Amino acid sequence: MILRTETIRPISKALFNAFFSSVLIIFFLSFLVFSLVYISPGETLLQDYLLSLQDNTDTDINDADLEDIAQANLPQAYMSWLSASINGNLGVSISNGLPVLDQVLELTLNTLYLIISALLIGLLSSFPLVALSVTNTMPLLTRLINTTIKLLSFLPLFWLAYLLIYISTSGFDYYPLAMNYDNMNFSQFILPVILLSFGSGVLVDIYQQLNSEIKRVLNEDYILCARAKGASIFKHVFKEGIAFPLLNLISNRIAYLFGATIIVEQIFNWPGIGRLLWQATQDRDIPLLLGAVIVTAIVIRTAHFSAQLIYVLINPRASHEQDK
Amino acid sequence: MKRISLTAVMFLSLWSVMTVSATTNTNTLIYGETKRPDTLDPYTSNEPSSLRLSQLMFNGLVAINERQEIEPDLASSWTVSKNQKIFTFQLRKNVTWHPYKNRREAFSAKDVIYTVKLLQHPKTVSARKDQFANIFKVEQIDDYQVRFTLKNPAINPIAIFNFKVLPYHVLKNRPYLNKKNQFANHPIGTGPYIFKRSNTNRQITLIANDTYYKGKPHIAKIILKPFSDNNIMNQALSFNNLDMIVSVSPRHLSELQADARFTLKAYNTLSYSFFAYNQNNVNLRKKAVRKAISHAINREEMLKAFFNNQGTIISGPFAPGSWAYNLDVLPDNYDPQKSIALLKSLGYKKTTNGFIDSTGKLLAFRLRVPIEKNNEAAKRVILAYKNFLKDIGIRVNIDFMEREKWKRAIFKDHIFDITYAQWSFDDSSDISTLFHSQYNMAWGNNFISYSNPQVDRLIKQSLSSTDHQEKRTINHRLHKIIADEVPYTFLWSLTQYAAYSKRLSNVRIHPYQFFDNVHLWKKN
Amino acid sequence: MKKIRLILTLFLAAFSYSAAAENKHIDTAMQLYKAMQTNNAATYAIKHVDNIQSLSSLDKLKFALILNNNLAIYKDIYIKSLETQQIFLKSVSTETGPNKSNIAALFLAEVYLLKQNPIAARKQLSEFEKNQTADKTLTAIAGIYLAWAEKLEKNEQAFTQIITSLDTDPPLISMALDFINIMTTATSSLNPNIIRAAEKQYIGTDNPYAIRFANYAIRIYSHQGKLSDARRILLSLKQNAPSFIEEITQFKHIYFYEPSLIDSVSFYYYQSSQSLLTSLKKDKKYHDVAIYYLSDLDLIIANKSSAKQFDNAMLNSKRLPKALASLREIRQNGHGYLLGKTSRAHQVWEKAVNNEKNNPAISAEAILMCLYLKANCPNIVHKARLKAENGRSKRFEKLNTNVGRYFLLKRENNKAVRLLENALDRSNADGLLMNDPILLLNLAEIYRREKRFSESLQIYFSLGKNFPILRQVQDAVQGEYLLKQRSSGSNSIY
Amino acid sequence: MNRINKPLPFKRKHFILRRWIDRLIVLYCLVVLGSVLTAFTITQFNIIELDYEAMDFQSILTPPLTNGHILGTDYLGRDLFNRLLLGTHAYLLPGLMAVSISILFGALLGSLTLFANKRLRKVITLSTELMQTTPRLVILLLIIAIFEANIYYVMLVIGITNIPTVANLISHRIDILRNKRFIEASIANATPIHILIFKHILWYNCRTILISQAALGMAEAVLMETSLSYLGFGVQEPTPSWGNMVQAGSNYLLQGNLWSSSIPALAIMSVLLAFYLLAEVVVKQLNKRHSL
Repeated sequence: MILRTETIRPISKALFNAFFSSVLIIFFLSFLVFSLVYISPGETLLQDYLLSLQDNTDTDINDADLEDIAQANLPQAYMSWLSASINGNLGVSISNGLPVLDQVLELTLNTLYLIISALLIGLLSSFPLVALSVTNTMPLLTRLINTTIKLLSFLPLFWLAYLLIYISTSGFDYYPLAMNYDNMNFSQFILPVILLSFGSGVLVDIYQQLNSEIKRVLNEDYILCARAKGASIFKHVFKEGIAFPLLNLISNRIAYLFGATIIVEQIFNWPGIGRLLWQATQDRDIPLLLGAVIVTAIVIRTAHFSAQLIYVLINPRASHEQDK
Repeated sequence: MKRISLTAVMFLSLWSVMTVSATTNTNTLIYGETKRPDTLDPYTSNEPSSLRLSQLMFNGLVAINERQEIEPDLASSWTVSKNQKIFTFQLRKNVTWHPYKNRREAFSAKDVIYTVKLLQHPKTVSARKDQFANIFKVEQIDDYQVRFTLKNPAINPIAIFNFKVLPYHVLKNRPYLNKKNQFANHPIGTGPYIFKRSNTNRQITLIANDTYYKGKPHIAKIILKPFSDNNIMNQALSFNNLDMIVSVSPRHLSELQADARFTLKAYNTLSYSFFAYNQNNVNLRKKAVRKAISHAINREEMLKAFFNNQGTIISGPFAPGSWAYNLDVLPDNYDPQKSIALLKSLGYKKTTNGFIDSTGKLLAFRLRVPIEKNNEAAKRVILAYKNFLKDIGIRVNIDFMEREKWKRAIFKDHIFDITYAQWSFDDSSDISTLFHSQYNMAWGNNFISYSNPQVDRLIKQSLSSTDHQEKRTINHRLHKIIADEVPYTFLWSLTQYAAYSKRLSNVRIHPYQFFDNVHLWKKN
Repeated sequence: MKKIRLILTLFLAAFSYSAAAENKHIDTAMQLYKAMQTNNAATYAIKHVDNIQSLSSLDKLKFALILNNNLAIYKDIYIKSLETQQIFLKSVSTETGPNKSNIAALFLAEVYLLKQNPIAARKQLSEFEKNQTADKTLTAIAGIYLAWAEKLEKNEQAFTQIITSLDTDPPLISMALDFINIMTTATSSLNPNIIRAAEKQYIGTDNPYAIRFANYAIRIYSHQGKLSDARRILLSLKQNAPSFIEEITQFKHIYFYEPSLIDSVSFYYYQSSQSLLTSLKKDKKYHDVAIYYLSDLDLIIANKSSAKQFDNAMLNSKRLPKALASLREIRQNGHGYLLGKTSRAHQVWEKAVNNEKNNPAISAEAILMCLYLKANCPNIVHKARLKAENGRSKRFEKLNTNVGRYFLLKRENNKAVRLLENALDRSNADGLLMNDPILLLNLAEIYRREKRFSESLQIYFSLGKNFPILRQVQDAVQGEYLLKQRSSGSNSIY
Repeated sequence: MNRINKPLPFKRKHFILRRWIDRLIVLYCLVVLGSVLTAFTITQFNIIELDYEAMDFQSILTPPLTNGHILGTDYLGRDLFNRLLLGTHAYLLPGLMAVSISILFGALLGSLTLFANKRLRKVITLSTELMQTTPRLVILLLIIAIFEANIYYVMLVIGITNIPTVANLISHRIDILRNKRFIEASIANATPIHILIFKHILWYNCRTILISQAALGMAEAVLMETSLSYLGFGVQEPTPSWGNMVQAGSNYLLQGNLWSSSIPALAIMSVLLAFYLLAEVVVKQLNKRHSL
């Protein structure tokens, strides 16, 4: 009993801290972004934005209301936005008049499919490379592969995409374009996912992290001890060499991947949040853009938080370390 | 390892769920656009993509088909008074609106009258308000009869009644129409297709209207798929992800023509590209400056290098395919020496940096254009233009803007010196809104603030004329005057091509509205 | 077999040898011709080559080739012009009200006369008389046209009656009289010196009847074999100028054109090509080729009188280049058809189309015969159509064009559109004008008939740059378009 | 950490190889970055007059070494070589601006943690996390939508968003240094604070961090401009940047015209590689010194 309370308390505390800071960050971010809109040149942006919050489907807005809105100061305006958005009302898109939240949530899911698949593919294809490297069988080949995938990640992503399409259409006569809404299938994932995992540096990252961590873990004293004793070392290596770096990587990389999908979705006509962001920028659709930024941030924060959660769960010691 | 395999299994099953839920509906027409429709109703947007959509969802009282014939549409018959001013329409009785709040209301005279009222409201923002300007009054005789009285007799009076009718029961709480109206995004019409949904990327799904009065459409579903990348759109067509592209870029023409699976169809021949000069600019207000610019650019070379000569160079404000084109007016030739001489004669001095005016300021203009990622042909033209002007000593600063911002700057605020755009006309080739000083206002078509009393007079005369030959003569004269005045540098007219798969049959493409008799189209 | 090949090689060698001694003007014209600017090529060559006899044989051949092709195109334009002018003038002449045109009836009558329809022409002429135009020249011409109508109706008596009552003193009137003589009986009796003396009065001045004068003069000179005189006038002729401008009010001007001008100009091409080829015939090496092209000339205008001569001559002309040799039999039977040997001609043409191994160009030639001779060949065309619609490549272009033209002639518009569009190459790096002008002409015509006026006008506009004489067609189509268009005036920017 | 002697993973042969590779890497960085700098100087001071706007309509999209164009031409018939050289302008000054912002403010903020309490550390950590929460490209798009597409705005954003990263690294370093004798000694000696910070901490102990961060910052500037160019918000034509060159060229890639896009793409790759290698080499030096 005593043991249990001792282990659980710090964990929950650490998690609470993490959660609290996440919430804080989201709020702070929203405030920052909102004030950017507020100071933006031209009165229409804010006006359009605040108008979009009001449920004006069937009523008219009169000019007095407009003036009220234009004269609201920053904290007031922010508070009105905040109260609306906490109630799940992120306003209505200027360009197409649909509620922002619905659109953004739907598309974020689409993007997440892409990102998670890319991470998975990166992971799966990095295993043989890591094995090659760790066992040190063919150092030159390893180095060559290492350099190649690294160089790939330095090429402009969209150019690589074009090249990929060019190769796949002219070389293999194969070109699965991104999905229709009601017609999504596996083959449509192939090119964008390959591109995202190879071109945007996910593979390189996973490979390098795993490589160095596994090497480090294998050289740790206790592993050497365990090896000498003939005990199984798999669990340790997995936990420290694979799981931790991966969790670390996911929380570090996910934001970057969201950025990269803006380009990938553009090219493959993928109906995801990235295309939405681009489109909203083109249209200066501030409510949509703001909604997308906030939702993206929440998703990324959630990913961080769950990575932390898993980390703490499989490694209770971590909470103590963090506490220190 | 177990965990990894577990997650892998999870995601694979997710994929398979997605795959299973996919129903490959073969009876769907998917067409690609590069410009997303702004709004979906027939009036608030002036973009061709919105126009095309409204053709799918709405009907007018009469329709003009691609062979220039007036067809009865929502009106089954009509009578005209002797003085061509009073029109009495007998409306169809078997027409219902698309479901609204799960109910299908019947179409009646109320709707027609309300539409006119809505569009004549001063606060309504629409580029098509002109069409209603000549309507003096509209009365309801009974539920299925309306009578229109026109202000003045006109040359094709019946043609204005092709305006799309809006539903009274949906819009009754709204005295006027603008982009912010909910209706602009959830259109309810009487047409062959019902709006189903529009997602954030403006992929728009329409489903067949079972109770369409002309009969149920053959194609069950139409999807508009916007593309942000022209190359990809072309690839999508050739790999059967699309059935139709509404405008093929010149670059892909040869590819598609050589491919036996597709049909290329020309349409919208009445359009042209131009550089427009803001008359509020002190220098551009001088005709000789504009003339000098027009002589400084080599249009033949640009057309050949950028568009494979797939167009014709024009001399005035009409497309060469129009009845109003004055064949005796020739385009300004490429003559940079003449440009320089013209500028010098105005008192500009040539320095090593370029021309300076009497106060010593450099002759420089701000060219504002939208960022068109897809349209690199336009970009080429703009950059070449800048270079041509640089060669004679005029500096042009190109200001690329986001499309919405550009629209606002050009059409609303008129803050620009030069801009580049393209007009597209229907068969009436009506340029009155472009150059009449009355339309020099926010969101008016005369965004260059052009004003010339002679032109104004001729335009008025052309509009009121009921004599065909007289109308032609007047427009030929307008062409001559405007070509001489160069408020725009008229560039060329390019033919637009639609490409569609041979799986589609019975396809008819209207030169201006695009979708014509779409309920008869078939897909095998 | 070896022998034939040897002869062919020798023939080609001779061709390439004489290429060294080319006239540089003909060379330039040939380049224009290859760039599908047939009319510019012809005009250039006519302008720069003063002395036909000084040309080498090969140059003569090239010159004649250009002229032949231009003749074929002008003949086609002529047909289109008659049709469009008729529609346009009809709409103008049926107008009522104070601002109606007084002249339209006269020009419409001319169109009817050219179409050999004297009854309708007479009706229009009486209409014209009713209008009481002040213009004396036009009134006089109306009188002559009335005589023309009588002649077509074979009322010789009435004809002479009108003729004698006419005041033929102004040269233009006597020329008009001679002109209708040529049109009806193919005889010309006017002293060319009268025309020469009058030239100063009309050519190079802003005389309102300059075009009419040029029209008659070219026709009469060419008919009398005075080619250098005809050439002088042709070169000074502005082919896109209207024959008459009627200014009804300040804002209503109507332009009138003469379709017969096209015919006159093409007659000059016919005559000068004939004289070229006749002199070429003397060169033994080119004898057979010359005969081939001479026969081509007469096929284009479907000349029955010379058919017998060419039927025989073509039978014996064996020394032709391979490309022409394969067409010889088809063409020979064209003359046969004119002589009345129709069933044999059909047989030969059908065989040419049926042979799968044949070059599509050969099938195209068979259809061309049907077109030139206005023959009814449904079977042949049916097979050719199947062949044409499946053929996509450039090789099938001619076949598609000709079958399309056939359907156009037979007013089967849907089929014609499909075939002609099939033939069109939209992707050429040098634009639309790199297509065969004949194809473009017919495509524009079919679009006009399908009421796709803007597309039609656009093609005419492009083509008009190379063929200024198309202006009369363009003008008429514009008029028809304005009449038929039903739009309400919307425009959009993008 | 107390380590027992481990068997060396590499043989001596490999060590020599490694050393040579390291030298090669340094050489590579010098050559690439040197040539970029040369290109910049040549064009900046008009040592050679290059026209990046002159169009040659007769040779559009030609491969290298035709019609007197060393690297061929682009879609307007402009010389790719000239544009490649002039394209360095799009990155060098704006990139330096971004880097100097992040380095300057990051270093200052980081070194302040030497005196400040836990709260400043927390702020730095939180702002680092804030930056990790929003993708850089997303922030850029937001800025572009609100203000306008301008390369200096873009660089400003890149600079500001990198501040927390730099500050974080410095503060970590300071944590390690905090207990070192020289700090205690200099505090005891009453060394002026600015000397302590700038000389002892930042210069002696953190310069590798700063240099590597600067290199990475430059790399990011190039990368972002390229991405934005594809989205249409990068440096706008006719001003050349490598990003908009690739973008313009890639329109013709699917038609099989590889040259006009791959040349600037490879240029971008080699420069990015050089920056990353530079950062890596510097960090390696740092680690080497630390392990002693």
